[in-house]
Amino acid sequence: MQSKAGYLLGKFIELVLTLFVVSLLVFAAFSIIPGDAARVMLGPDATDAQVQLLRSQMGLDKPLVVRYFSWIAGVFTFNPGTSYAYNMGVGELIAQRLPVTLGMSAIAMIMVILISYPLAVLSSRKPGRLGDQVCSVIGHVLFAIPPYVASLLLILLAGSVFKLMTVGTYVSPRENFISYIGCLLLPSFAIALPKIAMSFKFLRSSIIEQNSKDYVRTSKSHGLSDLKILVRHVLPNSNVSSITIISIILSDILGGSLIVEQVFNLPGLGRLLLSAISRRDFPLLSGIVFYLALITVLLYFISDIASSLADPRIRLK
Amino acid sequence: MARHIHIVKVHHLTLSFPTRKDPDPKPVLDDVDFGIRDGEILGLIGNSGCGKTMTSLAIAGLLPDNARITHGSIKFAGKDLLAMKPKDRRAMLGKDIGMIFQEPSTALDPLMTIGKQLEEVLTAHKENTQSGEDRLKAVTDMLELVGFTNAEEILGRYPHQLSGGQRQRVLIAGAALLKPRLLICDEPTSSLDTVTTVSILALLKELCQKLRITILFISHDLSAVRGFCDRVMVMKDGKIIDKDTTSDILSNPRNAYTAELLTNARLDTRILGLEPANVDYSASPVLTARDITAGYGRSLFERVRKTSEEKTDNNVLHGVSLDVYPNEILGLIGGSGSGKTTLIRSLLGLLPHEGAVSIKSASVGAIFQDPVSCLNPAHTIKWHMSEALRSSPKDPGKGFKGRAKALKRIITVLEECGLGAKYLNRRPNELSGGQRQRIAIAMCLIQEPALIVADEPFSSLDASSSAELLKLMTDINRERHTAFLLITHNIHIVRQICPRIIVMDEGRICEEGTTAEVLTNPRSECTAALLEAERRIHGI
Amino acid sequence: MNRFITKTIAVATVAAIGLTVMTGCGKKTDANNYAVVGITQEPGIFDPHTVVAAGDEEIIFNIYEGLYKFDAQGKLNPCLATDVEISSDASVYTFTIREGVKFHDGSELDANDVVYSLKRAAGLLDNQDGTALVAELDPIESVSVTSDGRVEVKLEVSNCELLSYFTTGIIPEGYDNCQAAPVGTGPFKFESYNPGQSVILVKNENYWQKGLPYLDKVTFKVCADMDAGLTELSNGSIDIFPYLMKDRADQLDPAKFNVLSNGSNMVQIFALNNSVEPLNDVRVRQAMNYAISRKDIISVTMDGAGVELTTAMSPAMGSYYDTSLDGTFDQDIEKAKSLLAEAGYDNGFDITCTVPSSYLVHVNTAVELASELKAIGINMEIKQVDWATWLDEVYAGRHYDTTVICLTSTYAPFDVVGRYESNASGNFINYSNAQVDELLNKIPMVSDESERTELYHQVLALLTEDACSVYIQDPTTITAVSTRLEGYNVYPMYVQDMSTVKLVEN
Amino acid sequence: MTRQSRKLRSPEASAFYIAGILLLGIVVAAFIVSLFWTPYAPDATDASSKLLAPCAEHPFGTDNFGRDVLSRVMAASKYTIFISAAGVAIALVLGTVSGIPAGYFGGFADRSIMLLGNSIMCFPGILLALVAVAVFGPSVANVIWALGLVFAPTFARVCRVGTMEIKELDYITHARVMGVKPARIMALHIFPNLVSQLLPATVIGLANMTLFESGMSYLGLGVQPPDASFGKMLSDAQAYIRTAPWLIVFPALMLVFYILGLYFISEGLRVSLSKGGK
Repeated sequence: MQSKAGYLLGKFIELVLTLFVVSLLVFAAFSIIPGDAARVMLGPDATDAQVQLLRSQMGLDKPLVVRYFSWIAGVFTFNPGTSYAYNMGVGELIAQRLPVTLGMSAIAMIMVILISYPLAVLSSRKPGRLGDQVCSVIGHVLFAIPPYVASLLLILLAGSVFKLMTVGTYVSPRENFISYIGCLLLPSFAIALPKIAMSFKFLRSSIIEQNSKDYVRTSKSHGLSDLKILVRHVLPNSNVSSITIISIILSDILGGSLIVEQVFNLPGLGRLLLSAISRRDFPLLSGIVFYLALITVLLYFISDIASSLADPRIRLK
Repeated sequence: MARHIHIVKVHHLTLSFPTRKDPDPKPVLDDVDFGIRDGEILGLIGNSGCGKTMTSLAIAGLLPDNARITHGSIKFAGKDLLAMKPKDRRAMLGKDIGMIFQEPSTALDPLMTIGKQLEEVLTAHKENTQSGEDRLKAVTDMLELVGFTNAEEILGRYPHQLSGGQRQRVLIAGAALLKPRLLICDEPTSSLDTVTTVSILALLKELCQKLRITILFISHDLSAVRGFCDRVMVMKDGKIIDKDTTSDILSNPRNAYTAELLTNARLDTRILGLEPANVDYSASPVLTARDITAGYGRSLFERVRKTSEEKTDNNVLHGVSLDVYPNEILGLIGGSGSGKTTLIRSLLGLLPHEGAVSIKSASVGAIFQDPVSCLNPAHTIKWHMSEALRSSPKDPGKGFKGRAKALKRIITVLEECGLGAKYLNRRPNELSGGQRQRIAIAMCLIQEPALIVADEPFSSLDASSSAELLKLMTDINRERHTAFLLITHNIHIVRQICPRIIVMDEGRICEEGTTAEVLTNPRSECTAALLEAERRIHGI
Repeated sequence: MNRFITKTIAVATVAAIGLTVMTGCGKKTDANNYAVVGITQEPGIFDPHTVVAAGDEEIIFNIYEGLYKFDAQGKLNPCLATDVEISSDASVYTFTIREGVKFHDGSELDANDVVYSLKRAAGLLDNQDGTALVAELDPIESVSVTSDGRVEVKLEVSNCELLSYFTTGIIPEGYDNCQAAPVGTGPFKFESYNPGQSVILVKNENYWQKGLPYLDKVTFKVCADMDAGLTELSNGSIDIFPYLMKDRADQLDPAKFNVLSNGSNMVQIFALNNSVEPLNDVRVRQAMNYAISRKDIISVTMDGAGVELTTAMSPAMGSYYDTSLDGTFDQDIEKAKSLLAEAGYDNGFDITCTVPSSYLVHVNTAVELASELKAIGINMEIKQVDWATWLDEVYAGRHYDTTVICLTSTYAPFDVVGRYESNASGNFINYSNAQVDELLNKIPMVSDESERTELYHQVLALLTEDACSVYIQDPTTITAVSTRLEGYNVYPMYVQDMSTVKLVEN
Repeated sequence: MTRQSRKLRSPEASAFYIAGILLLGIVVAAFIVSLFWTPYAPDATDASSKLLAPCAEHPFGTDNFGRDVLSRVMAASKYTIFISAAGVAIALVLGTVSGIPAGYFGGFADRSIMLLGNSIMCFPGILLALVAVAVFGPSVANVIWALGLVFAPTFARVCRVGTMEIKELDYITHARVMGVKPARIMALHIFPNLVSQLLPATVIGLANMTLFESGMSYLGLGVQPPDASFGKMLSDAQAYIRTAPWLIVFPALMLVFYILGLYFISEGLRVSLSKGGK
């Protein structure tokens, strides 16, 4: 047990270090930007005195280190500054948009698992059969379609074939939860498509790989049925190796949602990000970037913890 | 001869792997016909790919999907196995037929405790309606039977927490749990060291007698069946070519192939007459090491931890001192984990260590165990030799003349090692293991070192390549007066060519002296144990 | 501050822009007496004196009112003032304040509120540093209440053209929280702002114009871009959507939507930096004017919905606009080539066009321009920058060769031409003509309307003669209005007047 | 060599190769031809023939500027190929230069390099590249640098893990015993053996980079108009999704061909390297 605690502690230190470097990267990126944030806000006709005033209001006249720490303190109290463009707390703005992005990512992830997992199990039963090969080829093609292209094609399909016009409307979950899920389905599917392919391919090869492991042969020699071997040995082992890939897929889905929101015109973090980019709203931009990275870092951390719980070998490391 | 009941009768079995392109390929098993008598230990010997594993899988009903039995039948205790449903055959496994395999390190599910995995054997068979407590007791008893004194503790462990020998015992326990009538052992000892091998074989023999289990023992090593199997079959290219009692086969092989298998197992007969140089022990040593203490940190490049507490935890070597004299072939033997490899890595400066190493030579050569990885697959032999030359103080320099000179020396050295200029542009993957080891030696020689450290150079080579390599080493020793520090677990070799040996155990030198003295009259327990294991395996 | 830009270049979001804004959703009340207006610019500022982008004014036009107010025809009408008396040298403006007007917070409007508001806008309050929040009101020297309760505004220099700036919003005396809680006298009260999604206004029951407004609630819903807005229109989730492109408007169901179009009083300009070689040569500038086809540009960028321009003013300015200049620069490649040759650029030259990336129409215009200029050997490279950089480098810094932008203005004609004075801060094309300078100095002193009009015509003629830049079009504003509503007026400026909108009775 | 080439010719692998090369070939052919000839100038606008459906004169139709879509698709392949190749080259150089020493020396250097790499990989998807371009301005050069930087950790990982495996092999130990300098060991002894691992990573990197680049161009932060790129063409075409679907179909097809072609080739490499390998 001690070694497991040590492992968790090590992972935690790694998490803190990574977050530190991530925050440095984000902060540095927005501190070395050419141009004076205060002047950008006030516009070209502002006097120097006005700019100076705003600079001190915004704390831009303080040394970098002080600004970094006050930013970090803000980030962890969910109040990393005020958006130039919206005149609102960055934390508040992000919180408003989170339901879209997270909801979409969650639905996409559920789709990925619900579709790829059974397919992979079926496909890996008889590798090389026609069904398996068809799945694999379709998987490759789906894998190569960027999410936003998939979105466009889905819109085209939904509009022209199914005569659906759900595109571009968004209903907040508080208003009508069913409609909220409904309006996120198509975009989620667009993000999920290539990831279904990725997850299918990985799970399939992972199951096939586990099937060829010696312990499967041992279990057979113990007289276990194929189904029992699949459920009790092969799937748990392939799940352990899938935890990491699932966290990577989740992070990809999060990244993919940034673009797909744009296509489907959903008010999520991606749109906020792009609006922040086009308005050079750096407090907002750095907030979004950092929180998205934070989510990913935590995802990886959780996946590490999960694998350590699932795999007794890791504790020894 | 008394009439024996055959528990398994394999009758003219022919098996092949047809594909769409080749519907009628050369059979993998060709008219295999034998019986396993109740209560005996039957050895099945042959090189890899000869079909011995397929034979065992055919009996167990675990053949790959694409295998087709085109002819013949298998009967188990009178029942025709091939006529049974796959489900029923699977149900026989564990209950009537147990199996253990070669690689104990991967044969257990890493995510499940030993107890649960063994319990599965019981729960898999429906007719077995024991209660949970009974099952636990059965498992614990069986673990005790296979030699665990702390069986209850083992139940809660995961496979990675056990050693290779312990895992093999767990597997044997699993296979024997329902007291099957037949136990198929597919190379159960080939990945274990000699001392463990001996104990596993003893365990199998004990089970055979105590539980009246019949054993089919598969091995590529004829010497392993000595003193273990009652009868032996020799298999080649899917056919059984020789079949008799063990003593008959070993003493009187009836065909060339069996004889070859036999000699392969006996390196000692081939290396008689090698003559190493005479050693002058009054000369100053070419290598002196004093109080070497070393261990592995997180990486090879990290300093050894300084705190005294951790030293005892991590260190593999504890104050080892040794001298290698000019001209000498010093043997270094010891069981696995005794610290031999750590010692030579420290001597070669590859590992941070405490203590002093002084080498009276501009360079030290080294050759290693694995002939596959000893050469860089990306480069030609010429590149290897030039690289060695370039790194040595003897480099004739750049420029056209220097290069021409270098090439000449490379060819000379290659020829000295029994290879010629035609090898210059070959790549490592075009050479055999023995040839690669020679290239490795040539790379050392071109640097003209006074000492070559050889770390188990024979362990992956077959007998004839080993013999040739040994001859090359003694020739070099005699003609170039190069000293060798030879690490090996093979006592015959040491006996033949090393005037002096050092025996290591648990990171310390436990015995040191002339070979004859140490081997005939061991003073320490570890030497005695090594000799005993060697004797039982090889019958010397 | 930034108001100057707001008024003068303010961002012509003629059409829709992918990047700036996001969509949202508004809540619908049970009653039908509401309207949802789609907007493509994120509203951000609700303080009438510090509005930055034109998009902000679109909404606060309904919340605040000034002493005077423009109507849909561009006419300046008295609003919170009942009349004004301007001294003969145009240095003192005296306003009579309307009685019986109530602020949204219930307080009565009086002269002190007006003084406070004007001082605040002109930067004259004690806690201000003297910089005008509304730059055009900078000439105000003092504001005071006369003995008879009127408000007297004294100017530093005489200016006949200042009346149109007294449209700036009036707020209660001492009130300084307009950003978070706007309080004005307009037909609608501020209810809530949900960034990136919507602004909700509700009916001002105490509005001084009896009978107005008709609607109980107006929601300004942020749409990502035109296409998003179009979708919402079709879904019925918005009722009014301005700034449509013609091809999109054509897709709408005429049974459900009325499509209104109007000039926008904007001037899309292909601005040439007059101090950069070779653009400092009038022949080169003329050649570029002749080389392009305004018709094709309008066809490509606006799907034909725009009015060709050859001078600095939109025809929406009525009599100030000089119709005699129409057709001056009809496309004539041969003439353009010979002009270039005359100027010594037989083989053309390379220039850069710096355009703000968020304005698709401008980017598209630049693309079309680059393609057309190739015909006379000019290689134009398009450099897209974000809006802040554009303001910094192009507008303020004037480090550029050419750019494409829309110039907007109020109805004050001086707004339109004032920037061409050599030292004007808005003269980002670095145009300099002594004659123009002289005329521009003279105009504010002339109180006679027709004389002023003549002077404006002279200025416009000079600008066209010098081909100071390439004027392209006055883009048409196309607005779709649901057939369930009526009374919507399209303003040729960047506002949405919701006070006259009502449900169709049936 | 014969052994090598035989190795690359398993039937499964060759099916992947053929499919991959065919698909990639379409895009590469379009790219090569576009260097010398396109049916129309890709940037030439023609207000009189805008939004034409595919016809004899314009096989892929025209866009809202009246530009020939075929010509633009051909021109776009140039940017796609160039950006992905240049970006991968940068990532490859950065990755090897940081990954091999990290794996070889281990310890503090390794942990620092990997910490930086992991931190970069913690930004989901194209976020980091987007931000980099947002900060430094959209241009082809910035896109290449940003993508190179974002992809470098992937290559660094491959190099690091490969190096850690290889450095334990006897031939590296041998080289160290012979006294070869670390820099030379890394460059001449280790690197050539990483090629077989870097090759599929490079091909897949090209594909992924194209995904990212086209995404950025779609958002308007990649290749800038009037230059054609698949992403930008698609985002412009979205407005005409119902009226002129050909504006979406052809760029989308070319983009998918390119990415899919690369995937197939990398899959072929993976199959043949894993089968023929050890």
